Amino acid sequence: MPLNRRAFLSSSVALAALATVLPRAVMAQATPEAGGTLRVAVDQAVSVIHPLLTRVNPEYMAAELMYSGLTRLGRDMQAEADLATEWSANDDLTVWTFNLRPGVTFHDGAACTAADVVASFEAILNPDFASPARNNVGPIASIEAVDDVTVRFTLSSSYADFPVALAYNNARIIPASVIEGSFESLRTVANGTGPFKLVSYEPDRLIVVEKNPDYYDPARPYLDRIELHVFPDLGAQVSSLMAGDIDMIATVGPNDYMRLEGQDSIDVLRSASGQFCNVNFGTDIEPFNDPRVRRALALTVDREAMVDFMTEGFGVKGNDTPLNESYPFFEALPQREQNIEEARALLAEAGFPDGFEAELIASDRPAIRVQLAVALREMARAAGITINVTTMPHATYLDQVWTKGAFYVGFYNMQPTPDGILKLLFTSDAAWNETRWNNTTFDDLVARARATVEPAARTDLYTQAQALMNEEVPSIIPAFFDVLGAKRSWMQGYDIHPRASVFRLDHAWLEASAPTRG
Amino acid sequence: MSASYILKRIALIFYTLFVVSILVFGITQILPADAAVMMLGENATQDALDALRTQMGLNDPIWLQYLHWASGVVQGDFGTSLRTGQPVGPALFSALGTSLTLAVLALALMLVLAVPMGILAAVRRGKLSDLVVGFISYIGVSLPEFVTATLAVVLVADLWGLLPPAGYIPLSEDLWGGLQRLILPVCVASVMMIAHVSRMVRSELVDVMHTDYIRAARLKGLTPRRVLFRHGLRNALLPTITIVALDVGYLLGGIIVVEEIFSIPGIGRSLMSAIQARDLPVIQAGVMIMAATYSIVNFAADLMYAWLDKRIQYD
Amino acid sequence: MTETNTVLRVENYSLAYEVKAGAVQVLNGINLAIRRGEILGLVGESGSGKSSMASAIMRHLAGNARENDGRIWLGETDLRTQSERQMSEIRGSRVSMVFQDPATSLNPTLRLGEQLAEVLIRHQKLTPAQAWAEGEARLAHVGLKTPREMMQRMPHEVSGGEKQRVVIATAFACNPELIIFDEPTTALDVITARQILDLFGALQQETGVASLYISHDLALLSQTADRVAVLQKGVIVEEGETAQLFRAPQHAYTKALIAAAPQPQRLLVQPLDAAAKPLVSVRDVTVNYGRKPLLDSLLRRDFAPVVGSRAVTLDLRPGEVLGIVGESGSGKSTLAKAMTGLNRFEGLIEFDGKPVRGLSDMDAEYRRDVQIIFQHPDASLNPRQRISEILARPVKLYGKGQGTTRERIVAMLERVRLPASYIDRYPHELSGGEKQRIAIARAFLSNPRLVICDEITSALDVSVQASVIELLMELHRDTGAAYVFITHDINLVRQIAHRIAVMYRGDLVEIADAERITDADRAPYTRQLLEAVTPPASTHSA
Amino acid sequence: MTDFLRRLLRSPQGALGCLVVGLILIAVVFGPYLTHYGPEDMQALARYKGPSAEHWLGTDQYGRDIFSRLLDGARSTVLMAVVATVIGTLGGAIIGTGSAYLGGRSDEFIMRTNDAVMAIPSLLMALMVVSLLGSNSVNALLAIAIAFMPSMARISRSVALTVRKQDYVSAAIARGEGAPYIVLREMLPNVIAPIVVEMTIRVSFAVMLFATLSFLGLGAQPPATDWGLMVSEARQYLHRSYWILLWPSAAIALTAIGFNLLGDGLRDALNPRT
Repeated sequence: MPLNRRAFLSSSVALAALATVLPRAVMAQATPEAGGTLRVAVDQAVSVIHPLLTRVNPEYMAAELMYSGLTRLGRDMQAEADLATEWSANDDLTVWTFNLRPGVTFHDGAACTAADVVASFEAILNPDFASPARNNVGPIASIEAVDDVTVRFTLSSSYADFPVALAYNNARIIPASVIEGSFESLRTVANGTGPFKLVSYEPDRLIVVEKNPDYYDPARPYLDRIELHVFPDLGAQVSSLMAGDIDMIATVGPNDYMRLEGQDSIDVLRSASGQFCNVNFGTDIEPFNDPRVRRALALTVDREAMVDFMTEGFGVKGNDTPLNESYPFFEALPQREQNIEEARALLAEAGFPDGFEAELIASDRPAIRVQLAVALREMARAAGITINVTTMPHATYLDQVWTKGAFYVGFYNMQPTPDGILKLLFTSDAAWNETRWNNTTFDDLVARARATVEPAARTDLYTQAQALMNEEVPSIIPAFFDVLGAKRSWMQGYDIHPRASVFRLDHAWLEASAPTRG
Repeated sequence: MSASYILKRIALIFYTLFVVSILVFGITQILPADAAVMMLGENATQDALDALRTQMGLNDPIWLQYLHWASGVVQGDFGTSLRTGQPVGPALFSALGTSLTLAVLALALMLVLAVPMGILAAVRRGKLSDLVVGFISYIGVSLPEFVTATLAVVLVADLWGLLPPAGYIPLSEDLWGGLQRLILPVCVASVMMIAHVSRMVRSELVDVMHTDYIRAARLKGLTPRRVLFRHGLRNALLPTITIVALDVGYLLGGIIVVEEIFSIPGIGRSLMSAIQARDLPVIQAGVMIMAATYSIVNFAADLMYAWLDKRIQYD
Repeated sequence: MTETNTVLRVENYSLAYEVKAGAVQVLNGINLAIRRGEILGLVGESGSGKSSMASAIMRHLAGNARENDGRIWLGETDLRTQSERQMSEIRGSRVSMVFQDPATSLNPTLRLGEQLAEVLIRHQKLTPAQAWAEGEARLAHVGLKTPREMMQRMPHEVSGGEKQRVVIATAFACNPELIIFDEPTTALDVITARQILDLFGALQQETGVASLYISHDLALLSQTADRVAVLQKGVIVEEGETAQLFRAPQHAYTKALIAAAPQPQRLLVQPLDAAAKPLVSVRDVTVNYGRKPLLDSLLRRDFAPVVGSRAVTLDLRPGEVLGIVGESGSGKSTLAKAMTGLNRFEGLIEFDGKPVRGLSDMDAEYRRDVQIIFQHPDASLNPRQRISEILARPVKLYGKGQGTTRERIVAMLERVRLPASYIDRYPHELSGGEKQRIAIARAFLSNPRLVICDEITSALDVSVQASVIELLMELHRDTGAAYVFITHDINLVRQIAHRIAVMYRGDLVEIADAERITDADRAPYTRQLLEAVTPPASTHSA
Repeated sequence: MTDFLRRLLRSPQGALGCLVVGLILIAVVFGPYLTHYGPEDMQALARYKGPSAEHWLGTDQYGRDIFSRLLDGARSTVLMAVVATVIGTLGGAIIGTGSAYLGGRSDEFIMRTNDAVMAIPSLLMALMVVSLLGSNSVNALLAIAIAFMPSMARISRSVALTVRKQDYVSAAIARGEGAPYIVLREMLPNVIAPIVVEMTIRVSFAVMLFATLSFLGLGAQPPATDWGLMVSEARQYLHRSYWILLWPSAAIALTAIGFNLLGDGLRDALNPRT
């Protein structure tokens, strides 16, 4: 056992070391050329650039460009070194020590030391600042600066994935001075240790960043300048890519993907992922407090068709658990298929022989939510269940339905680890306990898994947890989406990340053939 | 047109803004969204929310909130956006600048096309050209912006690749690039008005050309050119001024759609995203600014009319 | 007449208009000739084709006009063969025109000066500066006091008379060979009209231009024209030296026209016993228009209301016909409106001894007893109601008397000499005269004791007018209702009124017995008014 | 009545308008019987189909029959538009004529306020109302109705005032008619005509406004068959099959043209003097 553990730790360190030298993304590539301006299209306004408060992918992208975390997430979902060069843990994985990269400075020239790291994490954990990271960086009990380049985290419980958890989008390091001063000030200005500095910021139109000459890696970033252009209209951003106005689209829909596929000098990017759209039950509300009803509904779903309707084939069938091949420690359960008879039978058992009527709420963005709702409505009809679809603006949805509703559509990025997604949504102490499923057996399985290092054992625990979910169906997860993107061929050093919220544009570079832009 | 008339019209503008402000504030107060939640996001703790609510004065009585807001507006302070936490005023006014560029170009295009079309149709009344113009205008008034916009993008940008499909570059940064990206939006935004105004010009001119003074002018042996342009057009275009001014209201509405589709960061788009995000301060400010623009345009139009048409005696 | 000095010669000219129904003949085999310095009067009622004649000469015909091969010569030029371009050279320079209403024939948005100068620039090839100077001279010449200012004025800034002077100046500007006058005074007030006529006479004498003077007013032509041609339904039924024609009219239609023209001597009312006590007495009735604008009251500005009529006092005996004359804006209609409760008024109206101080005092009885007939029948009859409904109302409201509503309507239709079949028609299916008869019928169906006639004949043709007056007088005899007859036609009112009230700018100048209205001791304005009136045609002696 | 119809059909606009609107009415009334597909029946195997014998106008992203969706949408779209316009017109007419009737200061106050409200573009007004009430067809209907009221108030007031000045109204007053008769029999028939014309033309405007609202995601919501919604949903599949986008767009345009033409036709036909 200890051996294994030691092996695990050293491997992660070695891996981290490797990462600093040669990130996977660029290993295959030709030697990067420096310089140039990259234009990126994002589909939502970048309303927030405060690294601890960002909430949507375009905001994550902006923050990632200007700020660093202790670790960052590789395409293989492993932690790679960022501000921390290496790390180690005590035997029961409750005390983690991180060695910081020396001589790193913030954009304003001030040195970035352990003090800033401590301050940043205290801010993240401070409820008043309401940082989404608070629930995602693991069970941190305390954090202290051992010296200028060493920080030690003490956890309230064992957590094997801690280094990965620290790569969370909102777990960025900001100057202690800011936190003591005006925390909010980072909404309009940026001062991080990231590869790029903020030049200009217009939330609804354009965010411009320029190369940070003092970035800790002398080689990177390769680009002089990156512009994030906001395109609320998806069609427009695709057209602009084809017109050569922009070099890359962070995420495209399946139809646009198909449209771009095969266009010359355009590369479409695709990665299998754990990203999914699901139907959440308020498991404490009639009639969904009865597992049989939930399973009945799950049985009405024609998952093959769902994959078509929702992803145009760019996805895989879901099995009503948030895990799939894209996650480590995954083992597949028998696939649930459509079975109307069984569904009817279950309903009868549950006291709904001739079905029931329910209101399914879907926020209006992204459109995929409504598509799921509309499709489910038709499928459920076969089992005598009448679903009335209600759509509402996302803001209203967040305010009134999200984590409160009885029957509504959710949408989630892939998380770095199985623990990440389960702790985020389904355990009793989940950050966003949407289903109020609160199954103690399940909680226990997850808790044990996060404290287990030995892969087979972990896999086994997660598989049990999955089985439990698949049986109880706190949420219908009909399909997983591949994440899709596109770029001009002249853009190199970029590949789409399964997590969909990680971009690593500091590795990107432009070929000579790329248009030169002011 | 006396000083007191101008005075009266200006007073009217302020009254308008007053009414609109009450309307907007009222509506935004009832909107199903909690400003504090908007601001802090879904991870906020209850006490954090309460703190913010008191700080934002959300617990004050409505009328007090209105007073605070209004007095702020009067001093040009529109509050801070719930979405971005930035002051609303500057952002919106730069957006307004963008929209005005679009609107003014659209108006210009409209005048350049609609008036000649109307004249042509009126002069060659009942002839083919009249029918063609009539047909065009019927189509024009019957296509919503989002349809014309989609068609325009698909044909002009995607299929023929003549123009950039979307995006916006301030003319100050790159004049040519900026203009290229404005062509489609401007055309789309002006279609409806072109159709409407050309019809107006036609009917007005037809009426005018049947008046005694036109007959008199002809029978004075004046050249047809002079009869049409010096005698006819002037009188026909007078009422058109008012029509155009009223259409500006419609234009402002259409711009919302156009900006959304062409990704132009104008006030229309700010309003749309604000409405979707329930960003109350932005909604309030945006509507106020639009209303103000509209009233000022109409004010200008009235003055122009009064100045051109000496007949009207204003009190 | 020798060929040499013939300016206009129309030979066997016919004109028709193509309409859906087919061709409508408006002019038929017209032959006309006007010599230099001669004034030819062309008289005819609306629809007689007199205006079409003018258009034909000007070569300004509607697209659906169909002409025969008749000729129109201007001097040696055959106008029928001229191209549009050539015609536009001729118009305004060799032949020009003066129109009926200066208010509409001048462009409201151009300075008077420009509208005059443009002709000189076009035809005399003057520079704008020269044309402007010349224009000033011309305006001075037509008797405008301040020509320079006039040139700068906009049409709405000057009086009707001044406008018409400008129009005339424009017509004479290029010393044309022929000028066509199309009812140039009809739209003007009596006194102004007289001045314009005098001006016309003078200029005509001076320039010796040939004139075609189109009018419906025989009396007027009898004084202005050298020769008169009578046009009926597109045919010239009679033509001759004015004196000749009026002394011994040959054609029946001419006779009818002359007869139709009002003649003060031929009284149409029986005298009245002066003893009877008044049916209506109007005491210091004043009508003000306009409300103090909000802004003014805010700014504490004082506000002068427009006075409609000022402290008018008059009596009316039962069965009396009181004529009220005066220029437009003299307040005669305002008074009528006040008496029928269409205007707020100050003062007192006593009707049959009952005091009426305001609208509230006008009870159903008063409403029944006092009826009003308006000037424009097509405006006073609801276009969306059939005659049956229009006429049924008074019966329903005040229907004392026997017979069903419909019977009584039919009876009334007969009284106003309209076929009973009209009962189911809409107003727009009737002619102007017929509409006015309906309006009259409506008034009399409630057996009124006072009928107020507000310019009821001024929109009608001479002959129609005569028949309507005849009808009115007949009804007067039968019903004994008193009339207030408001008009600007003094000849007419002298014929039918017992007494005549003269109003000027809202004031009642005086009231006099009809036969004494011409007396020397009348008020100066009254005398001015009467001098301005052209004496009726038949009294004209060459 | 018959001669009114004759006049209406005589003008080219009137005839054409009647034809188009007639067709639409047929779709509205008999829509469901004209097709054997339900508007929401999905066929996973028949998606993005072009026009064909079994699917006259093709199928959409869920394999739903576009023709049946259009027919079904005619009900919501057109009916909604008409109802919204009627409500808006009635509301406006009441405000306008009421204001005209009151006259004086109150008239000035009402109309000034009315004008003030007009300073908000009707689309924006509709947007606000919808976001206030929540996005669905019924609220969109209300929103449009409300957005129409100010301008209709303006129009009906001016019409009422002109009619009020007519001699036949004066005659009625002088005759001592009661207010009800004057308003109902003398004024109303003459006021209605121009308002009806305006209303007809506005229906086309309402159809477009409706579509625009749905397009912006604030009107009808999936799986509704509202035409505007169909267009906005179709846009992302545009490059798979443009039929999905084309048909509803065409339907909207056709309807709008139809009511425009009909309105112009009515304007001529309703004028008794021509």
